[in-house]
Amino acid sequence: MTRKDSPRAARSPWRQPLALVGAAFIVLWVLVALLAPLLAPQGPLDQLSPKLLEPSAQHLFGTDELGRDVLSRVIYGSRVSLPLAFLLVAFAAVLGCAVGAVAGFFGGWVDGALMRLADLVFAFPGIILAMAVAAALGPQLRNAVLAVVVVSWPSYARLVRGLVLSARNAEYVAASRLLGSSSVRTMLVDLRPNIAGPVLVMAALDVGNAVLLLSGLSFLGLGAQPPTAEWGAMVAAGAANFDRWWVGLFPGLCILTVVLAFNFVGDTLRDALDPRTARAIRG
Amino acid sequence: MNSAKQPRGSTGAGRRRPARPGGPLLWFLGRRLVAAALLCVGITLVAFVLTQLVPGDPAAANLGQRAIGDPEVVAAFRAKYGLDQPVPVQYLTYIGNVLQGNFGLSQQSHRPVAQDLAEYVPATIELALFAIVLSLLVGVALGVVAAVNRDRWPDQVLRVVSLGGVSMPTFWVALVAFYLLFFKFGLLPGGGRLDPGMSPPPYATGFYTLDAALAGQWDVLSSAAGHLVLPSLVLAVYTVGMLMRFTRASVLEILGNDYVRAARAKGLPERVVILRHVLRPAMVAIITVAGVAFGSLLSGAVLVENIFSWPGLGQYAYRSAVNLDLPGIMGVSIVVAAVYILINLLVDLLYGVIDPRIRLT
Amino acid sequence: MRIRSAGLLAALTLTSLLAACGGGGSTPSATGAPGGKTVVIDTAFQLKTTDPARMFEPTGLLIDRAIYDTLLTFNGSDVTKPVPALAESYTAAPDAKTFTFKLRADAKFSDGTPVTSADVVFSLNRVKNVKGNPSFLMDGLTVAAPDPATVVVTSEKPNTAVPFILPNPALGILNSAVAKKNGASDAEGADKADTAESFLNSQSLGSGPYILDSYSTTSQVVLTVNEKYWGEKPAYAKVVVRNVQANVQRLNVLKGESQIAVDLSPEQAKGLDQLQTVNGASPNVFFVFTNDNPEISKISSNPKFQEAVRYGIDYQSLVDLAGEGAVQAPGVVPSVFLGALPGSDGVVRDVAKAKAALAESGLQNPTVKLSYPSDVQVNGLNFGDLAARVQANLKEVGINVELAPASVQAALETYRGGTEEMGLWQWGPDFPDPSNYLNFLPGQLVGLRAGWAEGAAPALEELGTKASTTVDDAERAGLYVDIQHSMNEAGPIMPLIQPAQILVAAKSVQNVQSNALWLVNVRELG
Amino acid sequence: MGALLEVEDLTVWLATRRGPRMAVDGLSFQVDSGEIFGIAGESGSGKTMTAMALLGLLPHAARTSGRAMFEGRDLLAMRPRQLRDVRGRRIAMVSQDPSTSLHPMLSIETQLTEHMRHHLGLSRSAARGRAVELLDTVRIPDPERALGAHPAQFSGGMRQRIAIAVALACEPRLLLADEPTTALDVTVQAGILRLLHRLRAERDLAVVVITHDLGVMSAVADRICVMYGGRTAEVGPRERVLTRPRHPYTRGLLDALPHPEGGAATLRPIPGSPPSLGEVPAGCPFHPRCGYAVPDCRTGRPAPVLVGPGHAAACPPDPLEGDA
Amino acid sequence: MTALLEATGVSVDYHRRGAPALRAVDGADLSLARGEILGLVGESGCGKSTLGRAVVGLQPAAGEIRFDGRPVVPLGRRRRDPGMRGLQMVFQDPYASLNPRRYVGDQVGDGYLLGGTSRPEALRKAGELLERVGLPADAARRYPHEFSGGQRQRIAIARTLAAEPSCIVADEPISALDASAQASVANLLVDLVRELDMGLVFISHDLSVVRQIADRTAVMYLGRVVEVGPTRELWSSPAHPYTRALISAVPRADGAGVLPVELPGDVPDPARPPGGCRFHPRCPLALPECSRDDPPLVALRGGRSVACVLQTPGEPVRPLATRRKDAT
Repeated sequence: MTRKDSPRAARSPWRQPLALVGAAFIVLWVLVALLAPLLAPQGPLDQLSPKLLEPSAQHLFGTDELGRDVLSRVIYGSRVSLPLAFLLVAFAAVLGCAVGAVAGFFGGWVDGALMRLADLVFAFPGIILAMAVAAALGPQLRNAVLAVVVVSWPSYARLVRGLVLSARNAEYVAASRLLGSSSVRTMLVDLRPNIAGPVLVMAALDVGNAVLLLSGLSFLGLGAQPPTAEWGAMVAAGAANFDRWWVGLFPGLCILTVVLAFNFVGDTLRDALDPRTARAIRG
Repeated sequence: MNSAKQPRGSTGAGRRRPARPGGPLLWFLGRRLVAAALLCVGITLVAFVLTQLVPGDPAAANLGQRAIGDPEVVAAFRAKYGLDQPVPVQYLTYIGNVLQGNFGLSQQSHRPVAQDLAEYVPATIELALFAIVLSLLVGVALGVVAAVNRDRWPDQVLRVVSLGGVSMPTFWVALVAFYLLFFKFGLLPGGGRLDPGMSPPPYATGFYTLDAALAGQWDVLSSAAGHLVLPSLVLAVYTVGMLMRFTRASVLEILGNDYVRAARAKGLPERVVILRHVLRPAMVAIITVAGVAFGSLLSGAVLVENIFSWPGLGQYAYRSAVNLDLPGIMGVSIVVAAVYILINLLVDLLYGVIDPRIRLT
Repeated sequence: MRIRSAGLLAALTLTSLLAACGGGGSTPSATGAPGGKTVVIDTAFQLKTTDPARMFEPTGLLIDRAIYDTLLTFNGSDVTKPVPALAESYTAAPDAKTFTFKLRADAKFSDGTPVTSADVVFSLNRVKNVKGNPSFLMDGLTVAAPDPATVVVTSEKPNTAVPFILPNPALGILNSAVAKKNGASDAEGADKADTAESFLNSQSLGSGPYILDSYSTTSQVVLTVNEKYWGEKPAYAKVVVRNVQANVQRLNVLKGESQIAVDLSPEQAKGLDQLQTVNGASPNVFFVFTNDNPEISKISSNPKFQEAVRYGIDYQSLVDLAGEGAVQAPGVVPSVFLGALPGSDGVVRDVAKAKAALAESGLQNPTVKLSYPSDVQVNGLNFGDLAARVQANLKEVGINVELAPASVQAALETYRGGTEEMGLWQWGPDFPDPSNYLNFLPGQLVGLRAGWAEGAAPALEELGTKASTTVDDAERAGLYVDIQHSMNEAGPIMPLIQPAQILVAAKSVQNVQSNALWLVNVRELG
Repeated sequence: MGALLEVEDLTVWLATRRGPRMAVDGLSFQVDSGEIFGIAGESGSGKTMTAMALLGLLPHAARTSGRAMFEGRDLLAMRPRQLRDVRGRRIAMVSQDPSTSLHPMLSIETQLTEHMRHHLGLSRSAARGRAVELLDTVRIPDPERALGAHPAQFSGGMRQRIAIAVALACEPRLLLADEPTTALDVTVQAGILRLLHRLRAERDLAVVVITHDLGVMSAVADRICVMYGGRTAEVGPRERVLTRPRHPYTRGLLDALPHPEGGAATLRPIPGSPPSLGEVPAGCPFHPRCGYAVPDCRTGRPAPVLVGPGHAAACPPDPLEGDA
Repeated sequence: MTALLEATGVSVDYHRRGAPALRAVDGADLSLARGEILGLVGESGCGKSTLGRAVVGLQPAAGEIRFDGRPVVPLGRRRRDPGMRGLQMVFQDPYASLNPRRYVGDQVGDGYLLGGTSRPEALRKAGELLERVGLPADAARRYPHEFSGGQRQRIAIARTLAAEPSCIVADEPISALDASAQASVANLLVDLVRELDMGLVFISHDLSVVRQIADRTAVMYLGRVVEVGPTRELWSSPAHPYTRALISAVPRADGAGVLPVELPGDVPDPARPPGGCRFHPRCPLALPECSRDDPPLVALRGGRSVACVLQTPGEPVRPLATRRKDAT
């Protein structure tokens, strides 16, 4: 077998049914979020119906304790969770990549200090730190997002630092340096394309994780506040009475499908990447 | 997103852990301890700064609506918890006390934080240990099955199962499981650590199962163990998925090695090849992830303990956070950091057990 | 090595799974334990301590009510009539300043020593000087013991509420000799000198029918019967109060794991036919205010705007939202107290009137910010849900309400500072006497939070002053009715609803009554 | 004398994303007891897959056809269980890189005795005793101590000796050595080649040496098979194949080597590069690179023809006749 | 003759945590003239690659290294002195030395681009270079994984050529390649050296190739250069016992069935080199003083240098005896 059959070429992610299902679901949810006002039969806060109606033709997912249409709230919920998750991952990734790149690039005490900082954040279970931040700044979704960014950048920093460190000693970087390329240029030209892949995979997986963590914080009452139509908060509301299963079940399923979709895609992408880098992206 | 933590130095597992010649163990332990101490100081500092950022007032959070209107009561409260001191003095005092094992008084439980922690930490650790053992047994076994059957149907099914596991909101699973397994079908006992009305075993370790066994209270042991099952199952949903994915990846990587082919070429039964030649090196990565998974269990506990009325660290942390209970938050932070450090140390020691190269060179 | 330890782990798991199966079936009933019956009460803990001098949280009240006797108390759900407890009788001087209590002779502490007036003085002074949460109860009161069987409570100002204050479990009487031995102090400076709290959290020093067996602020508190109790032995030998979320309480009580669930919302209590549901009225009143201070807001301080809000709110829909058992709060004084307005006196929604008032106010499409604490629930009600409903109501009138949720800490800060344009809050009484509601008047505690400055409504304020010094109950009641009528006419404070306080209990438990102060009286259960 | 191993028309298909691809195409050869048989070729010529096919260790989803008679039984037709009894017991393998083929985390003792105990049912101490002897045979100093050590504690050459000891543990009749010296320095390589040579003589062991290095071939092999594109290009006695090659590919390989006598002559590479899996051209696989190709080479599929005693080449026109 | 590249007393230490430093190269000397090919041979771990990297500045080293008369400064974070562009390196593994995610043309064009050429011009010239090393014209718009190992190595060579080098250090440039590709890449390098009048340091463990192409050969053992000389003479009459052992261990594809000669023992741990002559524990001709004295590299007659007590400075090479007893 020649080395020409690189693992990447051999296992294109788009040949995997799971990735396709995941991608389809992501597209679907993005569309739902974009078109929410068109799709939802009611507004997310409209209290138009008797409360706690069972699912019926009128209200496919029933109504909640304030007589709001659960389907509409679930649809509008995507407008809360998805953009925030994307935003948050983008922030965390940018911050983490910057820190990781700086640490890997400068090495020495800069690296030491930044990585100890990352260790520090790692030593806190994310949700506890997020809780502390949310408690400190007040329970709002904005603060929850901030909290999650605070806890999630170190993953990227470590990943990027590791990639930079290993790539820094790569022969193609040495070759480029010998041609007179400055180290900043090697970083941007030679390393960036190699780092982008793993970071993208991590980000894909992280969107799912972000949705989970945000909804978890909202569930605890530290994220989105009522009456915002947020899935985690809706599950919490639904949990008040198990007999009204529809109030909590559907938002829970929404979280599940969104997270699952991103995990399907992320996982397949990770598999498709070179296994050595794949290991560095947790999973 | 915590689950997302990339294990320390997980890249390339054994290979990346450089040999440390020359008194490797002492060198290693020394470095670790210094790092641990610094980490703890850092953690307290971060926690402290965070709590100082709070716009709210611990007095307001912990005094009644009426009491807060009474300046004398507020002054007494502030004096009692040292809040009337300048912030740096508060911090230094705190650190000084911590060094003497005094974590301060909790504003929400009115008890020494150390006493609170002694009660709540074992509860959560017991739960997390139970869950991690469960996850390791199930996750590793299924991960191996998936890897051995790579790209065939068992692998595909297990992939969906494991990804499903890591995609489920823990709190939601907890609610559903509690409703179905406890309420609907009565298969498992419900919330709390013991049956209602049952007294905890005499305190020795704080692990009810262990304490009950030590005291020979078998009914308590059975009750305590029974109450562990449901919450730990729920917690394990995530970690099983996580460990399964990692075991699969790690086993696949090992399966590609020459030495596995060499073992097969020796005509060894497949069982021996997998257990002895594949799983052992794979364990290096697996225990790294298990360490991270343990951390994620602590997080999961925050979401689950409420639902299962589990009087653990998670509930305590939550209550401390919402009550702006500074000593409580700091205590939790230090404990969590200590657990993190211990886990990492344990993981490193396990590397040495698994991989002789680390011991020898 | 690896294989062996894996086997060990497997064995461990197996045993625990077996244990689980064994444990799963057992649902302890109210009658199981030897030596008497056990009752399990589930509540979401709001508990910091059981030391009476520091305790003022609902769960603490429930527990201390069982452990500690007070001079006077209330029976069942009636909080309008203080009844004798440790004091077998009392007399109030006509000036409402001096109250003399005669102690009963047979009362004993759990260690067998008799309760004396010295214990009472010690206990009450301790509450005052420890400066904990309940110390305000003793504001302006001094206690003296002319002889071992007599206690005299003197108030600086006429205070008709004293007999209503004394039943508070925070004013429970503890065994002063033992308490002192364990660090308790009732002297000035007790806030620093008193170190008895942890002792009092491990052991109770009361004369009530129960003693503290085990205590935890997060899992459960266990009470066992006090063998030396001077009164009639309670029906249950053991009381387990467990910390359980409301939704789980419901499942537990349905499943028979517990006998009483304390925190169910009306919605959660629906359809539990195999159980008894005790629907008491909660003494909590939710209200909305529009800040009367023009410096805070030109809009909310506009009287016509206030009128528009008053008539724009659909009180009935809020009651629906709050569920069965909830009622509209016709005035600020809750229905269970003296001087409460009859339900028919409440403000009725009148959209036309509201719109007219808004038009008169000269405000075009006003937008106001409604602040509320978003992370707390009272009687299972979310402030957020109520706020959303108010928002929807006012929208119909033409007022745009922006919701401004905040954590209770942050919100309290602005609330207390009187800087909220509009606020949605709740008042829980400190003691079951209408005089507590004088706080809502201009220049008083709550009034100021609504920007209602002294002198804003002189007639009303005068009524208030009069009410505070009137001793005769009938006359007092009349004054409070007048005050509330006046507040319903104009002013920045609009009482909304009084939710239900629901107890759900197994049918096996007798005499479950909902009490405004301590939720449920464990002693009375049969 | 009957051949120990007789491979007939061995064909191996490997699974690729574009479907099955032929990696070995109708290979036939035989190996006698006590013979060292060399298979030479560049990467992708199918030489390693041949060895894997004999051991039943082909990658997942690979298929084979043909026959491989070993001690009267067809290896290719065996069930996995039977094959496992042959592997390690009757046929052993030594692979290219001893630093990856020995398990880094298991002690030498475990690796040396586990299959002895499994195949021969030896007790722990008996296996240990044999292990000491084996280590002594392959000249590992202080064998007793070596047993407790781990591979990382040995140099590359020592590791390869240990790997050979592992292969010899159950006294196999046939040893498949896949590039046994490629990862080693020349000075160490010399030692390993001598060891193989000696073992063959002492134990009447048949060895199949797979290597791309014709120098190594020349040193140890009795007969050589040159493979190209999954097929036999040329097979015959060592001396004939290396000194009088009859196939243009063999000739090209030899010419590409630095000339034995040195001199300033530049090297003469074969143009082009070997085909990768699934890209083997029709006809003679070598024809696109062959300087002697005639139009027939593009279509016809030359079968090996006897060109001397025991010497066959798959190049009917015999274009090198004149040169040889 | 002025040397194009001159290294004197080069030492490289690897520092490891909690362990003594490992001296990979210990006082090595090298010199190279324009148009010359210097073969650098030795067993794995002898430090030849480290020396190669040190010479181009990729590895900080003690001692003096001059290229074109100017000192070579180790590469730091700053960009390399443009004057050093003439000194380039070709790496062993053509799979690792090309960026897998950049177009081949871009990577080759870098050399021009960084030399100040405009981008379109650089790309055009890169295309030319690729053809010059024998690749199809469309190679520029393809990724490295689309090429075979030999082709990749040609790409790597083209990349260095873009810097218009006067000296190339090639670190095992052909050892990862198939036999036929080895020959063609080696030929390409030789042709380029002759044509462009460059210098080439050809690092290899394969003595026969070095013998074929190198003008002079340097032999390294355990961090030291133990012998240098014109290739032909060195091969026919090695002056150092180690050189002789290396040569006689090379198997010849002559069909004669001669087993190569084994050099017993292992290369010692470079962190703890033996005292005296580093080769003495394995040397068949070792004298008692060899375990004590560490012989320096000294010049013999005929452009040869050697570090061995058996040779006398300034004298012609003394033929080595086959066994120790004959040695004196």
